[in-house]
Amino acid sequence: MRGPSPNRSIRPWLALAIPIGLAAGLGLYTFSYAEGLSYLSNDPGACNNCHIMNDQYNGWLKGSHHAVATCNDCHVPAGFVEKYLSKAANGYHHSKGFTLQDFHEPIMIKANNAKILQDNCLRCHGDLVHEVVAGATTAADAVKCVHCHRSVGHGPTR
Amino acid sequence: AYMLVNIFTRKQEARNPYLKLVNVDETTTDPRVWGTNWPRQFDGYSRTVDQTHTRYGGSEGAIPESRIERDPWLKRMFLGYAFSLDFRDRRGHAFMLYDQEQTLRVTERAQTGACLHCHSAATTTWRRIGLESEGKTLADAHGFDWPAVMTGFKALSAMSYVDAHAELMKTPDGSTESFRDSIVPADKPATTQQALAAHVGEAHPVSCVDCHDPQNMELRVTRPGFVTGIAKLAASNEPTPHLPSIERWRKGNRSKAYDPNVDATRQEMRSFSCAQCHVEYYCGPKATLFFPWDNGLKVEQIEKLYEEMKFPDGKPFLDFVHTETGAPIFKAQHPEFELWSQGVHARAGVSCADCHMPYTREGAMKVSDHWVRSPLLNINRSCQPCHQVAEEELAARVQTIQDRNHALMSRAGHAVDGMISAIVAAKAAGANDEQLKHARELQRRAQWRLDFVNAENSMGFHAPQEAARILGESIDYARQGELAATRWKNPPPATQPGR
Amino acid sequence: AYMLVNIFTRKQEARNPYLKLVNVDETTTDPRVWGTNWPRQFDGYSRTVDQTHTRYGGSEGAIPESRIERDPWLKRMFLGYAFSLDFRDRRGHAFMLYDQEQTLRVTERAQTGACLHCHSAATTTWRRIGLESEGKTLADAHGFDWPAVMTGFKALSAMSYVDAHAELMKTPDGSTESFRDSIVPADKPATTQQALAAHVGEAHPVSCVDCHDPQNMELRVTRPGFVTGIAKLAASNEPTPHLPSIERWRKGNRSKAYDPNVDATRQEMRSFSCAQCHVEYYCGPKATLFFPWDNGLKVEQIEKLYEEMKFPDGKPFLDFVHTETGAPIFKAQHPEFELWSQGVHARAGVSCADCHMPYTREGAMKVSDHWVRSPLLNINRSCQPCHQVAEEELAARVQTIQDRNHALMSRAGHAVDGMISAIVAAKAAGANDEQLKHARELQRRAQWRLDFVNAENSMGFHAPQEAARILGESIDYARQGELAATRWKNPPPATQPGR
Ligand code: HEC
Ligand code: HEC
Ligand code: HEC
Ligand code: HEC
Ligand code: HEC
Ligand code: HEC
Ligand code: HEC
Ligand code: HEC
Ligand code: HEC
Ligand code: HEC
Ligand code: HEC
Ligand code: HEC
Ligand code: HEC
Ligand code: HEC
Ligand SMILES: [Ca+2]
Ligand SMILES: [Ca+2]
Repeated sequence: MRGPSPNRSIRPWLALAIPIGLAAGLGLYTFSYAEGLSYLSNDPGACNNCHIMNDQYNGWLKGSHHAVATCNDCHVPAGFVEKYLSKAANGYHHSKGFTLQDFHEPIMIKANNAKILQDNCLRCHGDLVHEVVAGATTAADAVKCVHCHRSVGHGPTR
Repeated sequence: AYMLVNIFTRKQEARNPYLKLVNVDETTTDPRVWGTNWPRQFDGYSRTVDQTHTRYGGSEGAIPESRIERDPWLKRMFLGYAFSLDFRDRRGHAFMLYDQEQTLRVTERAQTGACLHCHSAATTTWRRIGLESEGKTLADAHGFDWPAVMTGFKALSAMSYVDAHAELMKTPDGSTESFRDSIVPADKPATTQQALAAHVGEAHPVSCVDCHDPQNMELRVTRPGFVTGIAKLAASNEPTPHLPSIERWRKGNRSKAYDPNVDATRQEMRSFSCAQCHVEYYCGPKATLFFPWDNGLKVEQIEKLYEEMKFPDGKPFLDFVHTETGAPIFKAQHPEFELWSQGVHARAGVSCADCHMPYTREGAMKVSDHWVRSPLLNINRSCQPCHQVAEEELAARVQTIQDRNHALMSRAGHAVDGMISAIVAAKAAGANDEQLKHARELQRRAQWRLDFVNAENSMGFHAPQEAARILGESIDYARQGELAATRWKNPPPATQPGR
Repeated sequence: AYMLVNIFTRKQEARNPYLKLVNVDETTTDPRVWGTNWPRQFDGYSRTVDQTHTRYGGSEGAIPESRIERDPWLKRMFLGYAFSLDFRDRRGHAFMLYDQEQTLRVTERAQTGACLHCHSAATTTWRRIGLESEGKTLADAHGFDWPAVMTGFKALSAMSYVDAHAELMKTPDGSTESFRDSIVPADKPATTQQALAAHVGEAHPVSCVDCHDPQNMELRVTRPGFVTGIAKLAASNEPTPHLPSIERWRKGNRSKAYDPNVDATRQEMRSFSCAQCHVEYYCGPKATLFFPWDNGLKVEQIEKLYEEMKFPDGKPFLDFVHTETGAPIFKAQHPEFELWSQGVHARAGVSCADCHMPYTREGAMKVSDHWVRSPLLNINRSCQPCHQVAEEELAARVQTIQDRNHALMSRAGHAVDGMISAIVAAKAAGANDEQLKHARELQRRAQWRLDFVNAENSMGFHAPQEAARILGESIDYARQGELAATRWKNPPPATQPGR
């Protein structure tokens, strides 16, 4: 089993520096008006504050997990520190993307977030799949859960 | 910076995924021994003797239906070759050795030891023969010992089938005497018992050791034909969007040949373990068994290789000469891997195992279903995780594809039949070899393509448009062949075997 | 501060969908009037004059490339028909009326008024003529007034193209005088200005009113050919898994004919609005325009209808007699709806609009992109909502499909060419009508199939395997035709036009 690469672990720190800078100015107000603070909440409605998340929200309502997992259960790392680091990094991306409207549409999950997602599948289902996963979950060799379970999070339309 | 540690990593480190009750190593070819450690997978494996049925696929308990009796044009195409004696529907893995032993192609015609490459757990025998040729024994092996395996493979391929089979039987299968007595669990149905009993203590059909590394159970490939063939494909210029590790290897320095056991991703290995056998091959007496992938995996790329190839004796490559027409023919065998490679599933990274060995829940555990079989028997596991569509709808989509393919294939069959009749008539009317040359060449092309789609076992599903394209070309060449034979006395001036 | 203001605006946009500034009704055929209310959709619509380019599709600004010059076999196939004079690549919707007015097929040959069914916003003219035939005027119309539209449609179809076109020009387009002067926004490029200016105050290409109910903007169909044709399909026994509302209607009491405006789902309407025009049709002088769907939508089901059909004068149905060979020929036109119906996208409920008019986000609002065009110009919106795969990979998948289709189509083209030459040679050598009957019949079948795939505009993408199957059959019939013509003196005893 391969450990996490240093590269992947450093990036959130870098990203964190930027929202801190922004927060020093008007940026803080912007962030909160846009319900940027909803990242700190576990309520899926909070994500859906942003219309750009409508598709995913609607999909989640139809997905098999809406009774058992909220957005953060799948998309945010579980540990306390990791959780807020990731929220800061993603919160920055989201506010920037939303404001500048310069992101790729449709939104496509980035590699780092896909890995967080996979870790969360395993957090809940590790026991079930431990034999088939047999260690490799992080490398290019990972058994990617979403390769088959394309629709668990967001229903068949995704 | 190391705070974002994968929680799963920690969990896994503390846990041993498998509980090993008995030891297995490179010489353990008896799947029942492995079954002690991995009863779920063994259970699936041993169900490959069961009877199943789908419209175009499935598996018989008794000797399967004859394909050449079902389609008379097929038998006619093979006149002059052992396949015209006996060619049947495939069935489950547990039958592979038995079915080869009893086919008329083996009992009525001399075959080579290379046949065993894909019908038996032959690695230990290759290793043993390889080592013995250097005056050593199995005890001297270094692990899997590729050099010894390669030497032994070549030696066994050069033997007759009968001699090679005898060597196979001589190799111990890793089971102990006492273990052997306890076998054949009474709770298995009769056919399973027979299949398992058939080779107690000796040769076996494809077994765990052929696909798994006994040390860590990782997937691996063990077949010389595949390892050599895929390295040639990697060395070619043919794009392989469905095999990213090859594209990655090509960007490197190429100092070492592409090695699937080193370079391939796990997802690719889930197809490569099947591509060890489910491929077009040559395994006749005149050259060592090989997979013809030097130019690429498409039907015309393989044809080009054969057309340009010479046997060691300097004669042009061919599989047989057609009895009725005298045409030199190339024979296609089960190109599942090649056709899959042209389909959208392959491009989307969907592997053979995804469909043919889907995960199945056994109690608190998910395991790969080792009952390798038609996915249509198992649509909910094989297709529905990816396609959230009703089972009947998925079955209907497959059937639409297969019925179209079947109809076009029969059309091509009739065209080939018409062509053969026309060449026979021309011969009877006195046409000489020179006058028949063009028609015979067209016959070779037409048959090669029709055979490619017919021999492929998914009835077109693995790459529907590609299969139809190949059949379209087959029809064109067959009817052109009929025309050439019909006009043998006055060929139109410009007639060139057009592509 | 920019960030704040921006987010505020975007939040506002998500609310109130549309504000009606001007009134539009059944007689408003000028899209610019509608554009006042729905500027985004109008903006897209008016971009259909823009130049675009893809490997096999796209839209020219100048008169597009000639298809018959590009493929000589195509021109030869059409000898005896207006299509051999002029047949070009399609381009954007704004050009449809202009392109029809100036094609040699119209300027050099007499055509019927039915041509306008698919090249103009003709409903108001049909309604007017219908009412006038009863001594009424447009003011007497009951809303859309289907009875009047049907009467007018039949009357206009029976007219010559020239007369019908003149009627079209006479019908007011719903724009006011003052409005007309203000048009053609100066910020639009020259071609757009020309296209919009071409028909100010008079006839227009397909317009908003043709697809939308002016009261509520709901999708609707307005084309008599489609409404009649789809009702016949519903009344047939052909399974339509891709059109669930038809299967539902069939389970009802059938007291009323299937009516798409009543029975169809919204998702189906997103294809039906295109199937009003992107279909195979007959629109010659001998019968009123119709869509040949009585037996189903497959190539051989349409052929069967034509084979069994008689014109009102009792003569067998045909489109033209081939000049060189004398064969009676069926002409296929743009069967996009028919081919799409055989593909997996249709089965999966993916509509024309999903790919050709994808939603595009304008601020917080999602609007349908009314710049109807090749989806390859817009892969992220057209394909990626469903296929989360890199753009280049999606483009490559399409290209693989299209290149295969193109190669097989050229092969069929050569086969048809060979057949025609053989029939010509037989004729020259003295073969009579009886002796050429079989060959001519095969020519009709071969051409019908090749034309079907060629005239279809997706280069096979809409249903790749089906298109290849059709081409395979075309090749078979073409080569059989060549054989029949070659053997005209001594036909083999059993030669029956085999299916
Ligand atoms: C301020 C508006 C807004 C809010 C609120 C919001 N998002 Fe997003 N989200 C975006 C935008 C814009 C993107 C696209 C960013 C990009 O592609 O660079 C995005 C992208 C994402 C992605 C894909 C990210 C990637 O780069 O891999 C995920 C996952 C996601 N959002 C989840 C969430 C969750 C979970 C919440 C609530 C906790 C949430 N979003 C709340 C605007 C928002
Ligand atoms: C059960 C797990 C689960 C839950 C709960 C969940 N998602 Fe997701 N989400 C996924 C998966 C799986 C993907 C696809 C990842 C991929 O394609 O690799 C995804 C992708 C996304 C993306 C990126 C778009 C894409 O398709 O790649 C966004 C944005 C997103 N989710 C937002 C949300 C929001 C907002 C919520 C809550 C309303 C939510 N998710 C709840 C599993 C989940
Ligand atoms: C917060 C915990 C949690 C997370 C995170 C989570 N799951 Fe689940 N999942 C559950 C629970 C609980 C169930 C069982 C629901 C039931 O039994 O009905 C379930 C059910 C399932 C099922 C069976 C139902 C179905 O949809 O077919 C699948 C498959 C599945 N999960 C896959 C995933 C994958 C893949 C991910 C990551 C993308 C994931 N889960 C993330 C808790 C979770
Ligand atoms: C190659 C396809 C494939 C991949 C990859 C895959 N699964 Fe599955 N999964 C399946 C299939 C098939 C089933 C249904 C098994 C059954 O019903 O017996 C399944 C079932 C499940 C279930 C539901 C079991 C139940 O019946 O309650 C969960 C949870 C699950 N998978 C989680 C995961 C997670 C987590 C991963 C990533 C490590 C993963 N899967 C990767 C194919 C896959
Ligand atoms: C996307 C799913 C899928 C993938 C991937 C796939 N297959 Fe298949 N395969 C099928 C289907 C469906 C059939 C038709 C089964 C039938 O007719 O009963 C089939 C048929 C077969 C058959 C004949 C089975 C029988 O019952 O007679 C063989 C052998 C086979 N495939 C081998 C392979 C190999 C080897 C690969 C990889 C190179 C592969 N398949 C990849 C779905 C798949
Ligand atoms: C490269 C691998 C490979 C080699 C070499 C090979 N086979 Fe097979 N054989 C297969 C596969 C895969 C199948 C199942 C698919 C099928 O039946 O088309 C099969 C099926 C068969 C069957 C059952 C179906 C039938 O054809 O009647 C027989 C018998 C058989 N092989 C005999 C032989 C003989 C004899 C030789 C040597 C001349 C041989 N095989 C060489 C892979 C191979
Ligand atoms: C060592 C050679 C070998 C390997 C490796 C191999 N096969 Fe086979 N396979 C065969 C042969 C031989 C047969 C035919 C057996 C017979 O007809 O007696 C067969 C039969 C089959 C069948 C038909 C089963 C039925 O029920 O009709 C399927 C499906 C299949 N193989 C798929 C696969 C897949 C998927 C893999 C990889 C996971 C694989 N095979 C690996 C040689 C092999
Ligand atoms: C024809 C090839 C083949 C043969 C023979 C084979 N396996 Fe497997 N096996 C596979 C594949 C493919 C996988 C999936 C591996 C992966 O996803 O990395 C697998 C997975 C496994 C796993 C990992 C857990 C799981 O279920 O995914 C175990 C354990 C296993 N096999 C045991 C066995 C045993 C025991 C035998 C003999 C009875 C056997 N295998 C025979 C191909 C084979
Ligand atoms: C691991 C995921 C996966 C599995 C398992 C899978 N598919 Fe697919 N399938 C795909 C993808 C991806 C595509 C390509 C289109 C797309 O991107 O959705 C596809 C395409 C198709 C198509 C249209 C392409 C064509 O060749 O006509 C059919 C039909 C289809 N699948 C049927 C099946 C059936 C039947 C099975 C089971 C035997 C199956 N699939 C198993 C992922 C999968
Ligand atoms: C799944 C996506 C998809 C669907 C659904 C679809 N198309 Fe297409 N269509 C395409 C693609 C891709 C092309 C090829 C464009 C090219 O070559 O540039 C195409 C080409 C065309 C063209 C020629 C465009 C050009 O640029 O020359 C027309 C006309 C067309 N389609 C009409 C239709 C109609 C009518 C329907 C419904 C009956 C339909 N399409 C359904 C994807 C689609
Ligand atoms: C009233 C008839 C009519 C209707 C309704 C119609 N079309 Fe067309 N379409 C045409 C004609 C005529 C052309 C060719 C215009 C030309 O070449 O001058 C065309 C051209 C096209 C093209 C080629 C554009 C290009 O850039 O090359 C596409 C794509 C297309 N249509 C798709 C559609 C779709 C999708 C719909 C439904 C949303 C639709 N059409 C509805 C008649 C129609
Ligand atoms: C049932 C609808 C329909 C009818 C009736 C129809 N067209 Fe079209 N026409 C189309 C569509 C859709 C296209 C765009 C697709 C294409 O070019 O294949 C088109 C394209 C054209 C084009 C541009 C491309 C080319 O063929 O050169 C011309 C010119 C044209 N039509 C003339 C005519 C004439 C003349 C008639 C009457 C004899 C006619 N059309 C009747 C639907 C129709
Ligand atoms: C060839 C058919 C066609 C023509 C012409 C057409 N539309 Fe549409 N329009 C559609 C389709 C399809 C939709 C999607 C409707 C749905 O999803 O229910 C649509 C949707 C709309 C909507 C709803 C919002 C949206 O964007 O989805 C508006 C408003 C609209 N069109 C306005 C117009 C205007 C204004 C014109 C003339 C400039 C026009 N349309 C011309 C086919 C057409
Ligand atoms: C609304 C959803 C949707 C849209 C939009 C869509 N597809 Fe698909 N596509 C599917 C589905 C569903 C399948 C069938 C396989 C499956 O179930 O995944 C499929 C299958 C395919 C296949 C394999 C089938 C075949 O015919 O070979 C290709 C290739 C493909 N799509 C390409 C495209 C491209 C390119 C576009 C855009 C022009 C597109 N799709 C737009 C949903 C869609
Ligand atoms: Ca061969
Ligand atoms: Ca026609």
